[in-house]
Amino acid sequence: MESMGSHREIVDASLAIIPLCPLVGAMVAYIVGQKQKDLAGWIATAASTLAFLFVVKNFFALGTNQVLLDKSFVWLSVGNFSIDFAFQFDHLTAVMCLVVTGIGSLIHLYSVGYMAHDESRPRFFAYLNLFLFSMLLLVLGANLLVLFVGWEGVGLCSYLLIGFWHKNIAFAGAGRKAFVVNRIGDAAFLLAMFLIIMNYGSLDFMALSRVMPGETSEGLATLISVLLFIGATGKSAQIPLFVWLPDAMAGPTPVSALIHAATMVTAGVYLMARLNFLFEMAPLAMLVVCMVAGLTALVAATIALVQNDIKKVLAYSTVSQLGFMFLAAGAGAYWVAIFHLVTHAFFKACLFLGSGSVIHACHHEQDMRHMGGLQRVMPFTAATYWISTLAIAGIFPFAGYFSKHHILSALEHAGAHNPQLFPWGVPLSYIATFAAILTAFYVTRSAAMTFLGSYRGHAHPHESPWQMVVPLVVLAGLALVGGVFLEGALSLQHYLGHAIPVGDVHHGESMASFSFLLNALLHSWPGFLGVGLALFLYTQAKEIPGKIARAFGPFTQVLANKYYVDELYGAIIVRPLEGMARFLWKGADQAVIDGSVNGTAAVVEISGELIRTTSTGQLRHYGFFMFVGTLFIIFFYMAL
Amino acid sequence: MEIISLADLYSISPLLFLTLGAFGILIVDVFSKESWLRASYTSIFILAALSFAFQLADVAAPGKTAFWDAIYVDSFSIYFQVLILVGALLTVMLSHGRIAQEGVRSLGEFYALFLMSTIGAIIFVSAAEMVTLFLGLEIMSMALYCMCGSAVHSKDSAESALKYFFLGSFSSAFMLFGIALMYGVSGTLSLAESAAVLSSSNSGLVPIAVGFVLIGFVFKIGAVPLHFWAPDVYQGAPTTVTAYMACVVKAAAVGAALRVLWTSFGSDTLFGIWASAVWIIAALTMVVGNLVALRQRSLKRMLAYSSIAHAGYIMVAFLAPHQGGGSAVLFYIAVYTAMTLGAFGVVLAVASPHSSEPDADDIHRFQRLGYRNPVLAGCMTLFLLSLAGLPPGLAGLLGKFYVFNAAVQANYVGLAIIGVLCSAVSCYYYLRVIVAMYFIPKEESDSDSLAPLAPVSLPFAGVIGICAVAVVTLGLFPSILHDGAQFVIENF
Amino acid sequence: MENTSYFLGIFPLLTTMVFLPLVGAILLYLIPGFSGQDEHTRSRVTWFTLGVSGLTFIVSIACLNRFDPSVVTAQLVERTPWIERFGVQYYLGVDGISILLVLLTTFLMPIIVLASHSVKTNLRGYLFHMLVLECAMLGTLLAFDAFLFYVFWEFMLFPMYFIIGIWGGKRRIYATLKFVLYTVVGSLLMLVGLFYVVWAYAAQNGGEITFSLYELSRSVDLSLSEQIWLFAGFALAFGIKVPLFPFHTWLPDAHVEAPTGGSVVLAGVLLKMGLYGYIRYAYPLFPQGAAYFAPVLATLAVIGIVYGALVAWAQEDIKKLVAYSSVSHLGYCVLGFVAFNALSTTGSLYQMLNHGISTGALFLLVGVLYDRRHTREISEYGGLASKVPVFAFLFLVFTLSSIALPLTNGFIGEFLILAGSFQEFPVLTAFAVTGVVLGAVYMLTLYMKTMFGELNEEKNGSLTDVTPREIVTFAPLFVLVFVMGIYPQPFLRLMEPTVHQYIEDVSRKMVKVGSPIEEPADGTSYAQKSGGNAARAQLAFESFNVERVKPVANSPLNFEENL
Amino acid sequence: MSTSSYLTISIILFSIGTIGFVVRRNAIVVFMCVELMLNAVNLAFVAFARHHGSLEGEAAVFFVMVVAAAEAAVGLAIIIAVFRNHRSIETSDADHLRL
Amino acid sequence: MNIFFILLSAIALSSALGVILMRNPIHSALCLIVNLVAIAGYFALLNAHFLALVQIIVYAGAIMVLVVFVLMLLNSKLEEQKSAGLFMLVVSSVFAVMFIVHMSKIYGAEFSTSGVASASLQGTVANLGRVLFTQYVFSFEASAVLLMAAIVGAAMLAKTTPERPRGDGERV
Repeated sequence: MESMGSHREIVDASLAIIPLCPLVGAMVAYIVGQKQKDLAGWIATAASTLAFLFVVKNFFALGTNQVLLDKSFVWLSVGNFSIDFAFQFDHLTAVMCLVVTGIGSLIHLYSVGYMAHDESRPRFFAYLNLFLFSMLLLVLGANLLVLFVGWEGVGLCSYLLIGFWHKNIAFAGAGRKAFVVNRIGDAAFLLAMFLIIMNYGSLDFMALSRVMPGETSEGLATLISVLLFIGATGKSAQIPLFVWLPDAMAGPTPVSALIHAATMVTAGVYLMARLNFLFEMAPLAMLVVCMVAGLTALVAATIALVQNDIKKVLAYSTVSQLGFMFLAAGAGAYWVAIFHLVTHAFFKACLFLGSGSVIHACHHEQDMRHMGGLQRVMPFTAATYWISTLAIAGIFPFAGYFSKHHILSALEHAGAHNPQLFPWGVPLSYIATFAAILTAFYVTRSAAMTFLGSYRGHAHPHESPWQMVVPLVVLAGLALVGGVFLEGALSLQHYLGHAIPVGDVHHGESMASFSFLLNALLHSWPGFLGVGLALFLYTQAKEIPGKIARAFGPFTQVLANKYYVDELYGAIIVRPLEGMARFLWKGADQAVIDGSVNGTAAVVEISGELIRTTSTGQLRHYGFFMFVGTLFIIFFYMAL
Repeated sequence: MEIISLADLYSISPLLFLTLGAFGILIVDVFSKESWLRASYTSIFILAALSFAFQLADVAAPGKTAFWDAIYVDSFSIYFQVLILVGALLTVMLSHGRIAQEGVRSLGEFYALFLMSTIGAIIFVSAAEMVTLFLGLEIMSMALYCMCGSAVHSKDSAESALKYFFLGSFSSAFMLFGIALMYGVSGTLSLAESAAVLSSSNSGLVPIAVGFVLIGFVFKIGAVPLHFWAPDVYQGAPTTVTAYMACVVKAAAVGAALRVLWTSFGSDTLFGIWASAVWIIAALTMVVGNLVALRQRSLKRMLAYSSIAHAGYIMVAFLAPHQGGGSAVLFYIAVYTAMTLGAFGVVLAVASPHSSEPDADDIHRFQRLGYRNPVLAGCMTLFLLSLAGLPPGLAGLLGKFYVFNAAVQANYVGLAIIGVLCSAVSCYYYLRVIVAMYFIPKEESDSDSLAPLAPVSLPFAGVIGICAVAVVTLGLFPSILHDGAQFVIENF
Repeated sequence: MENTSYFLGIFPLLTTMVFLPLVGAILLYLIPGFSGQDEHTRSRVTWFTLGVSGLTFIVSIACLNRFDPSVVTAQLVERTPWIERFGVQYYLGVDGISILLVLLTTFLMPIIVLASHSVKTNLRGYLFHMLVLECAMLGTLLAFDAFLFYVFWEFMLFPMYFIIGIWGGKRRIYATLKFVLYTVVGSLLMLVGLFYVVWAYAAQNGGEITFSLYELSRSVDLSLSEQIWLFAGFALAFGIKVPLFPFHTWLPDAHVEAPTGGSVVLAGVLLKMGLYGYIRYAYPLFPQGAAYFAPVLATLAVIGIVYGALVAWAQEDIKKLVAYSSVSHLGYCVLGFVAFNALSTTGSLYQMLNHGISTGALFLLVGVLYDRRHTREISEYGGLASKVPVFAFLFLVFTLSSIALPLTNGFIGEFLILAGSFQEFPVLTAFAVTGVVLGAVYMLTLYMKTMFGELNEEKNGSLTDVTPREIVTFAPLFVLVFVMGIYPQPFLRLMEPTVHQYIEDVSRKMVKVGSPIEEPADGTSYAQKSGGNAARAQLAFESFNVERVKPVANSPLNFEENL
Repeated sequence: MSTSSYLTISIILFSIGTIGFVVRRNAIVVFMCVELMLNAVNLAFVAFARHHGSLEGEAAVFFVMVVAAAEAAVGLAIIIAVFRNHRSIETSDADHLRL
Repeated sequence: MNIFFILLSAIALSSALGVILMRNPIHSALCLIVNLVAIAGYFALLNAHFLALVQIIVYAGAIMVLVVFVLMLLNSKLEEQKSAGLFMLVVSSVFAVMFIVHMSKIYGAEFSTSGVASASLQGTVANLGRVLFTQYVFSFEASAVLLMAAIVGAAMLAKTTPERPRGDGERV
């Protein structure tokens, strides 16, 4: 295997400016926002755009076989252990940064429109910029610890933004849930870091990529990888830690688009891509990743089938799509995972923003049963939503097709790459295909229920302002052509090949050839199937879904209730812990521990009182005690 | 043959002055009824005695005796003479104006007895042979019995006199029995001479003799199991007398006990005999004194148990004759005198002037003292913390430092641990007084405790001040006293 | 004494620092104004105290200025005999272990004074005790003579006793007595242990007696069983103060009942003294005993972390919650220290500072709420974020610092501790890491319940946001949270050489020739090692990181040379 | 007669006095018990004095008598004072000070 | 000699028992007088002639008269036997018996002879006087203070002060 970094040229660059832009933007936006609320959004947008520009600058500055490095300052140095607050910018980072800042800027712009009437919008934009800052730390960090700073930072911003409308305690609770569940993953992440520190004494990516492959036993690598993956399941909403993401829809929709679709939740995928050399050494861990990811993709897709809240559908869709990414990563095709990450960012952001546009239009109505026929009043939104739907459905030539196709083929060939995966690759690809059909189905279902038919709500929908439409259009455009561009023009595989192992780069077929087109259309069959079925059921045979639902009554209930996972966790983890906390307080702490402290005091006091009763005030008694005591002491301590 | 030499007389000059004062005041009493006159008259004689006691340091020498080997004229006896006289002086200052309020009517007799008791105490610590020692003890006690009952119309005072008298006589008989056995074994009553005989004797009487003599001291020191008199008597007696008992009498008893135990019974074999007994007595004393004090409401009774407990600490140091125990005792008893006298002084100031009231010195009388009289309360806090051994009561802490340090060095670690645990327990009841003085808000306090305090007279304030200064000074610069104590012990 | 001239020859900076507050406390009573109740007197008294504590802070900065981090022993030493016969000295000094704690103390005190305006009764007395407390705390930190340390250690009780007792809540008397008695029980046992050490030293050194820490730890030679017993005594005394599970129950009571300033100083500095005692006394004096008990302490620390967090979660009183969170946080500190390698020990020291800042700030915040509403019940609040946004913001920041979010100070400490201790106690540390999750649970639950949700107009409608004065109070803490989180290096650099040398010295003594504890001295994989033994710290230190650090041959503790 | 005979009598008398002190409640009887104990000791002193052929013991007895006389004066005065305040010379009635 | 001793012992012991067993204090006092006289007899047997005389004069003559006087004065009733303190009696008796047995064993072993009684050292007035005024001169003088203290104290305690007169019935 190619050892990364060893023959890469390290170039000093000032990368710190990239995350600093949104950080400063956050402060300025908040402070200025106190006086000029409207200005806050524009400042934040400008800051993120500026960051985007810096990223673009570095993107072009980055030559092949180069990595840009910015050792800002020594962060922590104890003994021989030293960590710099350092940033690195390689091809992987470049892609991630472009996505983060690019889509981030678009969503900022969108938010200007979306949040135009919110009282606390300076706070919102400050948080949003802060999120960008953290996310940039995450992707730019040159070592695990800086990455971890971003990792936790995005968690915090996610928490703050989910609970943005904190007057609703349920929203605040959703934020807390997100943070806590993320923290569970983070704890595993920490342990993984400790193992790395213990064994290698460094957290630096480049150093690790040099040191690790030679010196690591498979067991250790597996342990670290699994721990890191647990961290990733938290952040990227995989089973078993995916429960927070649907609840996270409590936040404003741009937040869902940016954080819970395009960027933050993909951090886990990025982590795996970044530490590919580690995961490569742990085939067993890869198997675990694949299994979990496949299961997640399937489970989330099934849940999404029956959701009526438009954002919930998209949320479960995100979980499912993240599963796809991890499938790719687990199969060893990191670049495919990144590819899907990017395309997913395009179309899922677009979907979310579209749903936001709809919600905005329907006065914060999120239930699709109260929508319908909206494409007449909101043509732009509808069009972009449909494009993204087709993209996520994986229909050629939309962006989703390419990445999904690569995922499936990577799975099929996974066995060759990783012997542990040998018997599993193909079944996994079947599962993924099935999940893809479901994906196409439920997304189309949501689009159909929202935009087709007749309006079933009571509001007066209208098209959104231009600030919201422009990002929609841009993203839809990316969803439309992004795949072709990345596959062809940029050749993401080749590009990422400068930073991570990508396997054999195929330059063979031209995309323009007829066979390719035919092949591509054929391979789009799951998309067509799902889209077609959904269109049929939700436009032509509207009574059938109800019948199916009734026919599979209990199963539908299970799906509608998300497999009762929340309830399960509540019953086996949260409530027992709460009960234990109360027990420890009342039972252990107050009764036993404090009881024994006070009990000791009481024993002392009571024995004092007992001894005190000898002071009867009676002369005879005193004489008696004196006499007996004297003889006792003389006999037992002196004479005998 | 000259029966009494001038040198002999010089060596008891403090006693002569005190005797002169004791008889003189009875005459003064006939002619004047002024309270202050008698108090200051007494003070003058004590001061004179004190100055001569200091003078005696010039003639003192290790093992030097006077009056046919009846009394020692050594630095040890001078140290205790000074201590006793200073304690007596402070008590007299404390008594001025207060003693009459406490129901003592015959002031002339009272001060005469006071001086005679002091005489007894000095004889007690200076005695070089057992009969003198016993006489000293009896003079001190006899006068003290009467002083306890001097509030003739107070039931408590009479009761305390009764108990003190009977239990005191009872224990004197025990001690006398021990002296008789000592005499029986050694054929001599001299402390120094008997030491040699006793240590070489293998008589079965020796442990019993040692035991009974020890018991006599244990009673006066107020240690378990002969402590029962202390709380009752301390509580019932007029507070001035209580202060005197707690400080001067205890100091004298400790001095005499140390002298006898380390002189007559100082050999290794004899030490082996009494060490285990003193061990158990000290342990029991610390435990009982501290535990029983926990729930006392009467301050005087509480301080009585506290003084029992401190007797226990002091006895711990008895066990370390060669490890600095002697200087520890000397330092501790001086510090103890200062802080206990101070504490009793404050009790005297705060307790109801009508001592016949059942709760005259109840702890609730101290409520909000910190706001009613901050200075007094501050001093009390200092004394209490010092008794508890908590900084800023550094003197008490250093006392414990010396004592337990000596104990640990002498390998009595177990006893030291018992001691410190008890000392920790003791914090509770000392701090409880601080709770009353500071922590009770106005609305929760008993209304009658907010009654204004009687004005504090100048000598009275002086006593409190001197004690406070002593506690602070000895805490910061313990060497002032401890070097002296070390010198005394080296010239023992 | 030759050092006496030294003492007189140079301006005694440390003495000035220690006793300046005490002098100020006495002078405080000379400020005119009857009973200190009228507004005018109150402000004069406050300003005066602020001046004194500020001056003390400046003096401590001056000490920092003269402090040389590369010197690993006591600096700015002032020594003069106190109880000459027993070798007790007035011996002050500062080294890399204590310098930051000293600064923390002097730094927090002006803040506490600023926050004292909520004290309604007898402000003068309150400030008096605060200054006395500062003197005691600084003395404890600076004492290099064991008995002097003990005296200051006990001296801390007195003002705290009054602060809780007079200005505390309903059950203050119970709480304050419990606090004092509990501490005293432990510390008196320690005193006996100290005597034992001193006499053992004297017996081995021809009767020469000393209480000087350096001399004792350098040349006293105790058997393993002696060390075990003595360490147990010391560990109990310090463990109570920390407080280590299960000796922690005084803490919630004391915290809940204490006035705001009392809680701040309790959490901020006093609790640190327990661990400081471990570092300064228990470990150097009884290294083998320490090694013997290290697994026990680590287990207790981890139990404390998890247990404290869980119990905090169940609390209904804000202050009690924060108090239990202290139990949890101090558990980290102890764990870090007993793991005893450079990483974890540095982290432990650092975390002590962090805890002082973040928990101190949290107590101040609770105090702000309490001043306005006179209740600390969580259920009484809710939705405050919309009513008092600045407050909510500050609360958030310190909450995040408390749950160790990266870029706040808490993260640095926790990370170093856990990363270091993982190498010694991997399994225990894995349990400790659950505290990271639970910490988020209880703190965010608290935050959610108080700050988020519908505002109860009836109860909290009239709440006012933080005043400028309060903002001034919080500002330094706020800044430090981020400075110490983003750029910890200046702080770490101050302590690192000393800690380095310290660990090397102590861990060398943990393994001794002929000691019954033996372990092959090649530890390549820490994870394989289980249980505790004397060799571990040595191994951990030596083989920390890939390249080994060779023990400096024959290096005595060159303390005196540096004086 | 051998010295031990006297001493045995002495110790028996001493013990009787002690028991009397413990069981009797009339203050004057208690006082008499103390006198009995002192006398027992006196007897021992004199016996020892003869045994050793020294007069110190007899001198001691002389002083013990002085003490006994003083005790009689003081003790009876105290009993009178108690009677004046308590209207009783039962020692068990003087138990106001306790616990 | 033996006869006298046995006789005296019988008297002494029985009268001593009488002191503690007689319920009437007057009877106890009379028993004590008998006992004191018996002890004087012992003194005589032990060649302490001076002490024997003083014993009778001071003790039996002065002290006991005072005691009986006070007894009559206070008109003390018979002692009630309602709480006999049986437990204390038994325990202290057991201890006392143990004590006596233990002591008499030692005495028997160590003091079986009658000592070195020499004629010159008989407790005559002259001999004793010499000791008292040389070796014990300090104690002799000190006993003056003791007696003075007793007198002053007794006077103070027994007299009723005019400042706060009580009812006549209480005046003694």
